[in-house]
Amino acid sequence: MLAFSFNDTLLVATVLFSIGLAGVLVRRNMVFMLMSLDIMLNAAALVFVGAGARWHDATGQVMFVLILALAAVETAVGLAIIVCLHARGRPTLDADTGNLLRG
Amino acid sequence: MNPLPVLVLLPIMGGGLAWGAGRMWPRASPSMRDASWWVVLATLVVETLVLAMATFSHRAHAGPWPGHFAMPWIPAMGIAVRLDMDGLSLSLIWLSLILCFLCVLLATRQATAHAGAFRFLFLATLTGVIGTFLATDLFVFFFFWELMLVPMAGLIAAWGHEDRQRAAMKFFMFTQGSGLVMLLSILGLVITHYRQTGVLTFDYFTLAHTSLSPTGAMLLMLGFFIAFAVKLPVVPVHVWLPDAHTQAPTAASVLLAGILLKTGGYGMIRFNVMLFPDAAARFAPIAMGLGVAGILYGAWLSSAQDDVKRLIAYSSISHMGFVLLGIFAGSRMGMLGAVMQMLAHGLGTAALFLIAGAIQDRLHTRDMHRIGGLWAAMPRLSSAGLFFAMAALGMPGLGNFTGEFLVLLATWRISPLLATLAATGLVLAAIYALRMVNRIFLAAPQADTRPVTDLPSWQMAVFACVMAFLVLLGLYPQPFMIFSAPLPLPATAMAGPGGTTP
Amino acid sequence: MIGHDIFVPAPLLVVSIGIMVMLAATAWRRSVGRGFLCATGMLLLAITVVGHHTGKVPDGGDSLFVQDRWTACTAILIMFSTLCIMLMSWRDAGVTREDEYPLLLMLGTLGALAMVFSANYMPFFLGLEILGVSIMGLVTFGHRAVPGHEAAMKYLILSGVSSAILLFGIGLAYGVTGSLRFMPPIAAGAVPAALPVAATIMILAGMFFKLSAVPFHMWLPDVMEGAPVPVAAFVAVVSKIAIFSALVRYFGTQNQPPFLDDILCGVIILTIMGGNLMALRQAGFIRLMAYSSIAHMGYLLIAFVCPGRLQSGVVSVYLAAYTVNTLGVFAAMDAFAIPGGPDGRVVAQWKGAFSSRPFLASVMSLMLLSLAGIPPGIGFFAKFGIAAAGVEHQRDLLLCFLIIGSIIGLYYYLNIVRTMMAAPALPSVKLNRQMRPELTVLVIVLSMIVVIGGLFPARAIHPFLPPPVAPSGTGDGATH
Amino acid sequence: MAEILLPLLVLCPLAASLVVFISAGRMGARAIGTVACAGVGISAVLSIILSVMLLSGPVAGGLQVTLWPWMRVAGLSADIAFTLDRISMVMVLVVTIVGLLIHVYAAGYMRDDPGIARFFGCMTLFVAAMLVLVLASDLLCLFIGWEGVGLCSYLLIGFWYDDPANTSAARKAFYMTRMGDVALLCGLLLLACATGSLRIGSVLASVADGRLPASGVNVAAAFILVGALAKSAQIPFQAWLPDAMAGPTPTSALIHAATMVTAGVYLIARVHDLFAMAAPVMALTAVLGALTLLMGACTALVQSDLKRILAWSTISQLGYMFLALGCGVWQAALFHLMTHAFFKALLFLTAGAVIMRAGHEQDIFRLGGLRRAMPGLTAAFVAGASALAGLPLVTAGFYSKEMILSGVWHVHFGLAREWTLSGHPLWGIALLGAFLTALYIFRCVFIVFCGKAGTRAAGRTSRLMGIPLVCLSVLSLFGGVIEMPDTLPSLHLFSALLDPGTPLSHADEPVWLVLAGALAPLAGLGVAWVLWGRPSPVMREIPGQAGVIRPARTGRGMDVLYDRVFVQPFRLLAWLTRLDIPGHAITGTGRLTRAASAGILGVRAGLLDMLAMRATGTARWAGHLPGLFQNGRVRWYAAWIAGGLCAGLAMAVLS
Repeated sequence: MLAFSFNDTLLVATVLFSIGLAGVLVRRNMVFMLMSLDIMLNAAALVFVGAGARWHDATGQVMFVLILALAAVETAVGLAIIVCLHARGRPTLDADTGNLLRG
Repeated sequence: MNPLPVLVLLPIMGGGLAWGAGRMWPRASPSMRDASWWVVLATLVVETLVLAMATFSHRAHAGPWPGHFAMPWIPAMGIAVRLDMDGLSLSLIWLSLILCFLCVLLATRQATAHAGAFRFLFLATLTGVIGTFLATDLFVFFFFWELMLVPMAGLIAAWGHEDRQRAAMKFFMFTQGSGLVMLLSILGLVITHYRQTGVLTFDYFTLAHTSLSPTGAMLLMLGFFIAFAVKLPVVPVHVWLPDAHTQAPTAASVLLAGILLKTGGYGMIRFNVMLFPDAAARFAPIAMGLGVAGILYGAWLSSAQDDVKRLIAYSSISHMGFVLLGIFAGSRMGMLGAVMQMLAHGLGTAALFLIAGAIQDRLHTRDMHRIGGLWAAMPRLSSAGLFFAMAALGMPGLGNFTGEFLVLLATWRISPLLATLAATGLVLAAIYALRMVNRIFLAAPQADTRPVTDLPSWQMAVFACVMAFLVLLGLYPQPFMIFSAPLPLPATAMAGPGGTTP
Repeated sequence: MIGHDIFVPAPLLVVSIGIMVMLAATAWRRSVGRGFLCATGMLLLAITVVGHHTGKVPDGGDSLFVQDRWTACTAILIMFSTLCIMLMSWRDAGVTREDEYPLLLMLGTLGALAMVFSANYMPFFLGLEILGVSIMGLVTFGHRAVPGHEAAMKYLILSGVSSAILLFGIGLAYGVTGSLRFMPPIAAGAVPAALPVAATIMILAGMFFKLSAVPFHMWLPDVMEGAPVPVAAFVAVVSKIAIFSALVRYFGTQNQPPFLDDILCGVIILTIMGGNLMALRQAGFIRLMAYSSIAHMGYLLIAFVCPGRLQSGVVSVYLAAYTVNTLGVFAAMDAFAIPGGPDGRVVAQWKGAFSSRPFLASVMSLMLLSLAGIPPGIGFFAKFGIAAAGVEHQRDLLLCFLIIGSIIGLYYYLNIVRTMMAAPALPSVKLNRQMRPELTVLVIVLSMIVVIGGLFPARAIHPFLPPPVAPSGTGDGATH
Repeated sequence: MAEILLPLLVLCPLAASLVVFISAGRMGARAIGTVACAGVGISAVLSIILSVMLLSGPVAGGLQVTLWPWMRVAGLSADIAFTLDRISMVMVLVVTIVGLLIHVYAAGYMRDDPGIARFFGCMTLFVAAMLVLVLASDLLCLFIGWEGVGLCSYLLIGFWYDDPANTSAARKAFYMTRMGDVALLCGLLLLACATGSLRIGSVLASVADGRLPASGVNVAAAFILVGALAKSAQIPFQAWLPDAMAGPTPTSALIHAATMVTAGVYLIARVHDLFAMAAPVMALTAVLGALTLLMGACTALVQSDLKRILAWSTISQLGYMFLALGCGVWQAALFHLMTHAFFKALLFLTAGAVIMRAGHEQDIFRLGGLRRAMPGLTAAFVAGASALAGLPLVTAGFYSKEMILSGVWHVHFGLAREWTLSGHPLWGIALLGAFLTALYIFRCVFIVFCGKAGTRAAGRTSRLMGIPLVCLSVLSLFGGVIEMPDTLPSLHLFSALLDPGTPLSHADEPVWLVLAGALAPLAGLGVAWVLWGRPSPVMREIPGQAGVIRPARTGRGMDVLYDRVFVQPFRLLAWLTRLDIPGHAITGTGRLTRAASAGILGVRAGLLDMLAMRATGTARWAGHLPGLFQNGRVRWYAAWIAGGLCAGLAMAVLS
């Protein structure tokens, strides 16, 4: 019947999630951080799809579409902010430089 | 019209009027009294009339004690504005009013900047104090206990002397922090009562007979004790007092020494000894030890001071040690001694602070080295100072001695060793009192002192009244003792242990 | 799963329609004033209809939204705060002529309301994201461009991570229970026991990020410092109320699952101590308010972990007190700002405020004293309630930290009052510039609420005393 | 009738004092003098009237007046009450009459002093306080008078407050008497606890019927004894009286000779029933009295300041009284107290006049040869000196000292079961004391009035100051006749007056006892004449350095003999008294407490600094705490979120 059980999808999703999290923590370039953020969101979406399959319920699919929309919004706003930062005198994409807000 | 709520609210309303008057008609000329001063005086006069009415009117009403007033405030939590008045709170309110009159009459010169605001905070403190003395609902008591600090801290912080900010901060932090510990005790008592009887109430009389386990009772009693010990002050937690008294303006230090310390004593009588009688009895040895330590430590440090106000501040720590001793001596005589000591100390120390304030106004210094002998220049001020110094060292025939003797006698019954130690405190008292007299009154006048004016005759008359009152308190204390004895908890509503009278 | 006649609480509907109208108007002709007017009108309408809803209340309990007194109370608080923030930002938003500002504010309020009314993961998550994204937009407004954008960037990444964690948790919960109902997942059938626990922890982590509990609080100070004053108020007040009401809704009024107990205690203690200790060293007023709001969230969580007779009343009073006080502080700070002169964001600028600007200084000290929990203000009764709830549950450890925290809090609040009382740096000429009228009105109203709330808390409790009924209506709720 | 007069007795001086204080600047010196003398005069007249009423009235009881209830509390009932019985009558008479004379003298002596109002205010206040002390029938009321006199003595010793030495002497006096007062207070507390009320009658009654255990009686008596010792400047507390001479001379006469210092003696006499039951305390009193007697006499022998000689002589005479009290003959003690009041007041007043006339010179070696310049004063001084020395038959001092000596001889202390201390050794010391007393007072007489002329004397003693001297001389010479020893015609008027119950006559007293008592002073006079009186005196002390004696002139026989017999022991004695062990002990403890307090304050300050330093330390550490947490880097924040999540998961899953 189903090739994969829920646990397997869960396993893949967790691995994907930790890759995304590691990406956010390790990479310094803001664009790459956005990309790894996207990976994490997709991992979460994968869990929903797996769960939906397990319960034979369409909600999983609906949530997946919702999460895709959210990921798109995140990336769009993120890139917009990066462009504004670049325009307002912070040329590098490095997340750690030029920190004004601290302490 | 029940006089009690009027007693509580009148001062703060008067204060508001004074503030308005202060802003509307700022001081016309330095000598002339400005409008807000007259408003304050009027408020105090009306307050005295209301208090007289409350003292001598015997109306039948539900409350167990002479004065009673109850109005629901937060029914959801079982909190109601319950005000009750018995002899003890009545006498302490009379003391507060007398001291306020003294402040208004004698210590008005330096409150020039924002006189209206100064007088508002002054009367707000009075409201807080009268509320504390009257409240018999634990929440309302806690409300006034915390409310009383804000105006006093404001007075010290805004009109104090050179290091006023730090002193006000220390004063506020100490008292507020210990207040929170008391809050936990109040809530613990209320919740245990709620669990036992299913009734959520903060009323003092119904809470008086919740049956508590010994350790539970001791814990709750300690919570209360810490808050009142900080206020009394008791030795280990007295650190805020010298700074607060030294840096406060004269009127504020009179209020602080005269009344705010008494709220600590009043609290201990009402909420430690009468609410948890057996826990207090078990705690008595430690408390009395602390009392004696306070007496000796206060007197000893007081004799090593060079600043006049700091000396008087430490001396009040020593006197309050007697009050602690008396309260926990467990007998009616000890309690009466403590009450008498509070009344006498209130008058004596307030007068000393007024004199120290007068000296500081004239010579702009509190350092005893730079003040030098004042007898030649200001015989009236110096003779008043000498008299009140004698009262401070416990000269028999004056108020302090009556209190101290009764306390010592009650302590002697418990343990002669403690009483002897406390009695040696009297020798130390002589040392600091006479050291002060010989440094600023009976001493060779300073070479460079500018010509200073002595006390005007009407101010000396006010001091004379206070002196007469102290002598009356010393030689004929019987009516005062009967009048201001704390009434035991009402027997009717009291299933639990009775009051403190053996 | 979704019934044909959609049950939607009225305020949500009104706000969304309002936003549509504003969007359409923007397309026609840009005008900030009209934007604000429309937003304010819409909010007032929403407040009036907060009790009603459209469609039939579904009985099966699997509806998207829920309506009871708790949602009414929090919704009113949210809309009232947004009104105040609109009033605050009326003048400088007009200057920059960007009319997206009122729009984003309304979007944020919509997101918050969605979270309050949600009884299902989906609307909750949607509300969370809408609020998040609108805050990102709002933060970049104001004349301080670079810090604004940096704050927005930080908020974006961190809220992205936390949303991912939250989603993963919801996914697990869905995987375990099979339904998106907004309640802690209970292991049904052959599911390894660790899964529901992990799901709850991850959801809680996502929520605590938004609530800025300590391990997840890092974003709040930076975002609030980067944002203009009204937006900082918005972040500190509206998002906190929304997420807290969702938290209360999520766990209902019965006790939390046992495994959470020591985690929650740990978080609370860390939040109280972290918030207070960090606030001690702050020179910036807004950063200090950020840390103080973290500490207040810690106190609020104490009441949250002590369900019982007192809890519902206490929690609503504390929320109301926190909202009014924080709004008051930010309103006073905003009123203090002189275009071109000191902008009130650094504590040192307030030196000698009592002599140069007595009215503002007294309002600010009243608010700070109330935040510190001192009688005349409503904060006193709020803290009293928290202690009462704590004592009722014998949470001695938490109570001790409550006391230590409030003593430290006393210090840094009074430090500000002390600097205001000190002698003014510049000669104390009374700067009698005319304060913006609407701000004066706002400040006076807020002070009145604080003092009246403090003196007559019964009024404050009674109407806002909805027992937070569990979504399924099974929880017993507060007795009265 | 008596109910009005008795309180009036106290009120008059009190009223005079208030009037003088309040008038402060406005009244002239003469007016102030008259008001003060009037106040004390009225009370003197009243006391005489009351005494007559008492003697003519019923013998027992005495006049009892309760003014008002002072403290009526469960467990204590004390009230302000006065009684005039035989003992207090004697004291009242002494206080008022001697007080009046001294006030009259002081009116002249202090006329040109600017602070005369304050002086007379304090003096009349003192007389009022002393009367309260003497008349009080309630021990607590007595305590009011007890502390009141202490306060007045403080104010009067430090009267000339410009000189810090005076004020420190005043403070020293008050501190020492205050220590005694605290001990007395503890005694009162003990008695009040045991008996519930402090009325003297009821206290003695309940002690008699055994309400107080034996140990309690001893402790109470010991406390009261310490109080009395401090007030009367006996052995451990004697350092303050010589310094108290810094006050004006009338003060020294009234307070530090006649009345205040004898308050201790009066108190013990009042509660002698209590002391009678505490044998060890009685023995202690006697021994301390004897020691003080001897020490006082020896120190007076080597003093060079006229007033200090008289101060030490007061201490030694008080030693006699304590010796008598210790031996149970309290009547003798009171009789000696009365006579001592007369001749000591006389000596002080004359000394004051002499000093005033000699330009305020107090060193006896610089005065010298004033016999010719002021014959009247010399006669008065010689009268007083002979009364002090107790020259037989002609002076009052002889009779009172004789009464004490016979009382001491007959006493037996039953201390422990088998160990009894008989009175004989004490009698020996007393006799030696009598000899030394005569020696030092006549040394003073010969040096000041005989010998070559020292400073020039100016002016005349005014008549106002003369009258009291004459009265006092008469009293000190003929005052003693009312109490004769048995060998002489046995006349026991005084002891009959005091205590009609117990007759004091010892029929079997050996005759040589009275002779010894008479010969000792004469011997002292002779030796004094040899050493200082005759034209080429043996002892030539260098003026200015007390007790330093020039070596004998040539090695001729008589001088070598005198040198070895008198000069060497004298020099030893001078060295011994300079040791002044108790004095050093007290200054030592003073220095010790100051050092301790300085040390403790230093530690406290150090502690506070360390605390402050640590606080700044933590503040600095907390300063860069934000760097650790809040360093503004996004990835660091994300790491914290991830870390928090993992910790939560770990705790939940593992626990």
